[in-house]
Amino acid sequence: MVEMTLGKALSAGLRQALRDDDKVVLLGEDIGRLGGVFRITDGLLDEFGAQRVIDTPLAESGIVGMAVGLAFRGYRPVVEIQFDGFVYPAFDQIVAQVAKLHYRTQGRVKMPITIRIPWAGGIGAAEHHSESPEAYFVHTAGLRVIAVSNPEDAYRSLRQAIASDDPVIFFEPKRLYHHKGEVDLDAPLADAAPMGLARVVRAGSDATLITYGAMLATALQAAEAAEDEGISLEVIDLRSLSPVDYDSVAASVRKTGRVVVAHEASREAGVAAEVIASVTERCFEYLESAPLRITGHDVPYPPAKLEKYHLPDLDRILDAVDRVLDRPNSLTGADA
Amino acid sequence: MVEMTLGKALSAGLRQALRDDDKVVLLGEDIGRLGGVFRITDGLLDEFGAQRVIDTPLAESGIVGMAVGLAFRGYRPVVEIQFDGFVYPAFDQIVAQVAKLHYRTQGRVKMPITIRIPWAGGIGAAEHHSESPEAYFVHTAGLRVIAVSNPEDAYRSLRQAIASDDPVIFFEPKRLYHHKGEVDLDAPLADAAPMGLARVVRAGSDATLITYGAMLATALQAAEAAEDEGISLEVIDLRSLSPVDYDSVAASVRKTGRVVVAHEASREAGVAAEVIASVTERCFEYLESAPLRITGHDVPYPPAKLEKYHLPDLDRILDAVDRVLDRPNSLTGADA
Amino acid sequence: MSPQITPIADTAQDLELSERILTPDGQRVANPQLDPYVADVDAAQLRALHRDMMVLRRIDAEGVALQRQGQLGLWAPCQGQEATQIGTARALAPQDYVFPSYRETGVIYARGAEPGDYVRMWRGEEGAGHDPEALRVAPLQIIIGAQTLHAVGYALGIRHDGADEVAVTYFGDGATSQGDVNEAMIFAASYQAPVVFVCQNNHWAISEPVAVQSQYPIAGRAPGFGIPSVRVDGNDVLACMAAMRWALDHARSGTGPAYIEAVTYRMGPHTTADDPTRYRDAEELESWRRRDPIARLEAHLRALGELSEEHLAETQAAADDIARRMRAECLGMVTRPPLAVFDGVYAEPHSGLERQRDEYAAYLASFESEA
Amino acid sequence: MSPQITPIADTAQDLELSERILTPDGQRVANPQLDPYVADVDAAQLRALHRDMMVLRRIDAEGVALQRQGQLGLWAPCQGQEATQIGTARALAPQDYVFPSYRETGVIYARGAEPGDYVRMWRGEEGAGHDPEALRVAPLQIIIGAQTLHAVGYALGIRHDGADEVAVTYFGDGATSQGDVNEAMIFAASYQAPVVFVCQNNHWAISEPVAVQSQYPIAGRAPGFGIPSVRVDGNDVLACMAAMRWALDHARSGTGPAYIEAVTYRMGPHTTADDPTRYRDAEELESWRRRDPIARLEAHLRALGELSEEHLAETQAAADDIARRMRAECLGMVTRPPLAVFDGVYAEPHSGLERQRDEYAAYLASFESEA
Ligand SMILES: Cc1ncc(C[n+]2csc(CCOP(=O)(O)OP(=O)(O)O)c2C)c(N)n1
Ligand SMILES: Cc1ncc(C[n+]2csc(CCOP(=O)(O)OP(=O)(O)O)c2C)c(N)n1
Ligand SMILES: [Mg+2]
Ligand SMILES: [Mg+2]
Repeated sequence: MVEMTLGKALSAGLRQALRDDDKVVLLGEDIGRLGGVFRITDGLLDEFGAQRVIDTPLAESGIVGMAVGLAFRGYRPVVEIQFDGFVYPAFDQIVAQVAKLHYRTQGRVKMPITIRIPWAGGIGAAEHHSESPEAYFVHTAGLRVIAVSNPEDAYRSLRQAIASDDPVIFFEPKRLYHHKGEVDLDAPLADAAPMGLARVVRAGSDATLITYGAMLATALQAAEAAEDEGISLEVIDLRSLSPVDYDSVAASVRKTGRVVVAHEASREAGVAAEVIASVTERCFEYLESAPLRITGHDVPYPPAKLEKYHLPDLDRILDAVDRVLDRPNSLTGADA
Repeated sequence: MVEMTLGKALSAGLRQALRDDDKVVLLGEDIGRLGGVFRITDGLLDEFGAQRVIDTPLAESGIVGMAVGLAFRGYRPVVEIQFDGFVYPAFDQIVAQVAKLHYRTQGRVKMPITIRIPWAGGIGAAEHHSESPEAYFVHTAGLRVIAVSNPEDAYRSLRQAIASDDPVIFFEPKRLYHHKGEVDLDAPLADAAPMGLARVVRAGSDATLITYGAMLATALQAAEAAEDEGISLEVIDLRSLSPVDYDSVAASVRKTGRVVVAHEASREAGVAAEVIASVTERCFEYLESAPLRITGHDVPYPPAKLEKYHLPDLDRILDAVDRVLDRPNSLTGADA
Repeated sequence: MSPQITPIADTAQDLELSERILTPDGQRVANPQLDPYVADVDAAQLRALHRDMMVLRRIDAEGVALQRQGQLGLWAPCQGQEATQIGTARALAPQDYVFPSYRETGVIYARGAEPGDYVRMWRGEEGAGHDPEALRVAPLQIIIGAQTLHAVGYALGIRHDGADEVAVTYFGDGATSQGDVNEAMIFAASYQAPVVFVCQNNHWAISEPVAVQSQYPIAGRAPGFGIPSVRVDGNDVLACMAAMRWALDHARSGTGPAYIEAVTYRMGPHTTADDPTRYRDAEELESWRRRDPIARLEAHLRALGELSEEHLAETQAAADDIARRMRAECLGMVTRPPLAVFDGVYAEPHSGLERQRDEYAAYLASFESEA
Repeated sequence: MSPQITPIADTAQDLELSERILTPDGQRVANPQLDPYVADVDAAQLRALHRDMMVLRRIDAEGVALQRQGQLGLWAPCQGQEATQIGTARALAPQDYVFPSYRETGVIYARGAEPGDYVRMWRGEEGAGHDPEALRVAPLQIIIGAQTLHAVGYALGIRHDGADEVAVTYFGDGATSQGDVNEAMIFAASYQAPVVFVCQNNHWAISEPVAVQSQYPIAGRAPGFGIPSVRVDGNDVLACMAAMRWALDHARSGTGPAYIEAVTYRMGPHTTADDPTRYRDAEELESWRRRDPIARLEAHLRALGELSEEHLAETQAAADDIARRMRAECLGMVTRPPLAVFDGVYAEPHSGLERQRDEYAAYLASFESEA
């Protein structure tokens, strides 16, 4: 076990994947000499050369389209999209090609492509640099979607994503790149739990708080604050957004009967809607109150000075907890 | 009142919009001399000329990007995307520009762009010609999303969409282009109910069946079949997917306490998830069973010969109705 | 400042601006640049090309017929484009890999397609009509231009592998407007990837004449990206073969991509769902009928005294035979069972989809139990 | 077949291939093509251009300083690109409309921006730093290349209106790889739209040298699309102005789009978040310092005997004044209240968003009632 930042864990994961399989190649803007704008590929050009760590022309559709062609030839391309808001020019190649080619060919052509996306807000960035587009990909059959929240998961699941024969959209919370945690760099991949399982990060009994990515930290703070008020929250990190590990989620909901789902992405047809619809379907008779969503508003990501009014924070989560627990809350007023 | 097909009603709506406002221009592939592959723009080139009915080079990002520029200049562009599956190359321009420019400029720059999309399956088409991408746009703040199911709505809401100062993604069910209905071509737009309201198409008391687009016909058939078994279904046509008219939906659910939502699009993070999450939030105490989704499977749209196993049909809807009514169904078996 | 460029508007002049070896009436003219590439082509090879084109035309006609009879959902005819497709595809080496659009019936024929391969996709049985690995041809691509980037990625892989292979991509004149096709040229030039771009300029993108996309020769775009190009008479099978050999040689030599614009004409409708009389003149069609690629080669062979009745009869028999087998395969196709709708979405288990599949299986089974 | 094209790899040779009027040491050389376009530019106008560039450099330095002091989230410096931006923007007519990227501080300056306009967006107060209608400049665009299509659409509108206006779009060398930028050229050529493309080739796209995008002159791409182009020395303000006047004349004449590649250099980091020492040589930077656009014009004015102390002092004062006002505006900005996060999403009421706004308002109010 070594302590390292989430960013470094991702670097280590890429390095290990490049070492393990010479079909792994990295593609992206500024990933070579610069090491990427977040330095995740730092040092990899020197170690593996320009044939495997490939600076691309500035065109996301081109990058992903080229990755498809490399996959046709048996490569396992790992694409870096520079920021979340720049994935949209590649949307057609992702949705109509990457997601569909395996199905189109009944499995004859594999698409073991990993698309890494530095993701989400809270860093005071300019427009298009704080987006949470995960629901688009969750809604797209044929893709797997991973969202990491800590260095250990980052290291392991990035390697699993690259090793997977399916395409994986891999979300990396920018806000946590510098957060530290313990990582076991030598744990054999074969022994790891499969990609796709959720994790109960904190056990509790009064309500289930479901989230993923950088919002997990906020959720855990909320759980601590709630504990001070005598409320016991179970906090679940989904980790995989497609598939969602509903067995774990449902087990928790059956226990608590109350649910809050939190994410930064906007609300309408977002991941929280999916989770609530599925949980309601599976656990209806266990539910004691309406599951609630705490999300970014249905607005374009706002200018940096306003983002704190957009992002779910501790208080908004606690308010939702109060609501699912039928305690006084912002809608009932203090006297409810 | 005249009887006409949904396709002709759309043509009439476009003609009227072109007559009403000379800032309205149509853009798309093959919309000129050919009148569009579905003939919706048939005759409009002759009537309004090549300056207003504009055949474009074959590039969807280009078309939508150009529409943005025209909007900057005060035009009201109406874009035809040839088929649902060809909207993805324009995704970046739609999501990062069309949806955001009004917000970005605090309303100084309006984006009165209508993007018409011949939509969904059931016509035995080749790949990419039967997609249901509406959830992507519902999840995108800044857009309005309309889905029509009959000639009257088509005529009225297309004109409303074009007259709206907001961007509207306008879904036209291909399968219904030749379906007929009564249209009042002379009803003044000013008197019409605002775009965005749902419609209770059939009143009922045992369960609420919520859908939109071509699936409405199937839902109505299901309601008739159910009636034969003594089950009274209330059928709601959402008509607007962003915003969803939750007042109407909730009123129905409070009455019936049981909900099925049906659409062709795939399930994970789809519109049905959104509707169920919202309905559960608003009507939890009225719900007598878990709201259910009947949707296309989470697979890429299958080859034509398999599409009947993908699309929700009468029986699948009725099975879901049985489930929400706690009657014997496919999961419980006949003896439940 | 760059020189003034003159637009070319009419299709007649269009063709004059392209390289050829055979004139429309079948005479051979000297072409110093292209001739060396087909110096080895003797009468027997010419007859083989003729046979290929005849068979292709027959396959294409059978596709149309099967569609008209309700056996196929759609068919995209390639009549008129036989010289482009056969000439270029017959220049390929077996190890080369092709990324086609949807109209390249002649290319998959030349790569050894089985009779059922032509129709399997159009009938709606499967997403891909043929086995990509077996033919070394990617599945037909419907999203305009998307495949061009795949070819570049594949070519980058070839380069990394140090393999003696070329990736080839086919696309239409309409496709040249798509961002992807332009990005493909940019990426190919940037990486000096061994890829050949073949633009079949058949003058129409559904109802839009090529002038909507470009009022200038399309081949003229490539050099600006650093890609050498040639504009060839696409109804001259010899010129197409020569141009393709030049392009393949160039790509194989390690000096990067090459670009061909084959100027041809789509004689039929865009697809069987299209009615071209709505948008194009009978006269234009007629003028292209006089440039028919098969008639041209026949005239040439006849002038050489190399067009025997025997050859014609054998060709006809071969064509009829493949059409018959194509029809038989088509009619004999058995649609996969309902649950096949879930097959192949993922390579590895996906718990969400598995649950859906199980529920749907239970649903299907409930009918059986009822019965 | 197209002629063989030689790649240009090193930046020194690069510049030699472009049109100029002033040499790097400030000497005026004859340029028969460009000279007529600046025949009217006298010493007073040259001084005005010099003043513009000086003021712009000061604005840019202030932006960097404000960011370093934590007042801005980010700043994208344009140091080194003053001649390109001032030369081209000063050629515009008031009615022309500009679609910039994010580095065009000099362009919005020339269009009459208020001091706060430079920083409002970078500070994170608003999505657009300036009023688009007031300046006739669209909001800064961060999505690479997206604005080029907007310019073409706007230009189509100009054409339909029969107006005497031109749409102008600025973008970088990196942007030339985006599909959108290529589609913009295609659409512009197809409609003969009055639009001018200005590519600021500053040799870098963040850490990627221009050779990753193109090993050939970027201006060479335009003619293939039917768009006349010129490659101009972007550190020569006179040449930039002349080229822009040529391009605007061309567009205004109704003969369609024109394209300028201005070859210049980004002296600073990509943005204040970037560390260019990680990827580029001090030597390269040094060689470009010797081609500084302001020093060049100063040398020229000095040689003409037209650079007075008075002018320099006045310029300095003006620069300091605007920097001071920019800082004051910046520090004085008041962030909108929390509920402003909902403002302007839609032009018309949206029931879903209204409910969210109401709930959030109630949530915010709940703190007040607690207090
Ligand atoms: C992205 C996308 N947009 C639109 C279409 C619809 N479409 C199918 S073929 C076609 C015309 C293509 O013309 P061209 O590239 O010249 O090829 P051709 O059909 O002539 O072989 C169009 C617009 C599509 N398949 N994909
Ligand atoms: C679609 C998209 N992809 C990636 C980025 C990230 N990005 C911002 S600036 C830049 C480089 C742009 O280079 P260039 O076009 O040369 O303009 P310059 O910055 O040199 O002015 C990149 C990759 C972006 N903003 N948009
Ligand atoms: Mg064509
Ligand atoms: Mg640059």
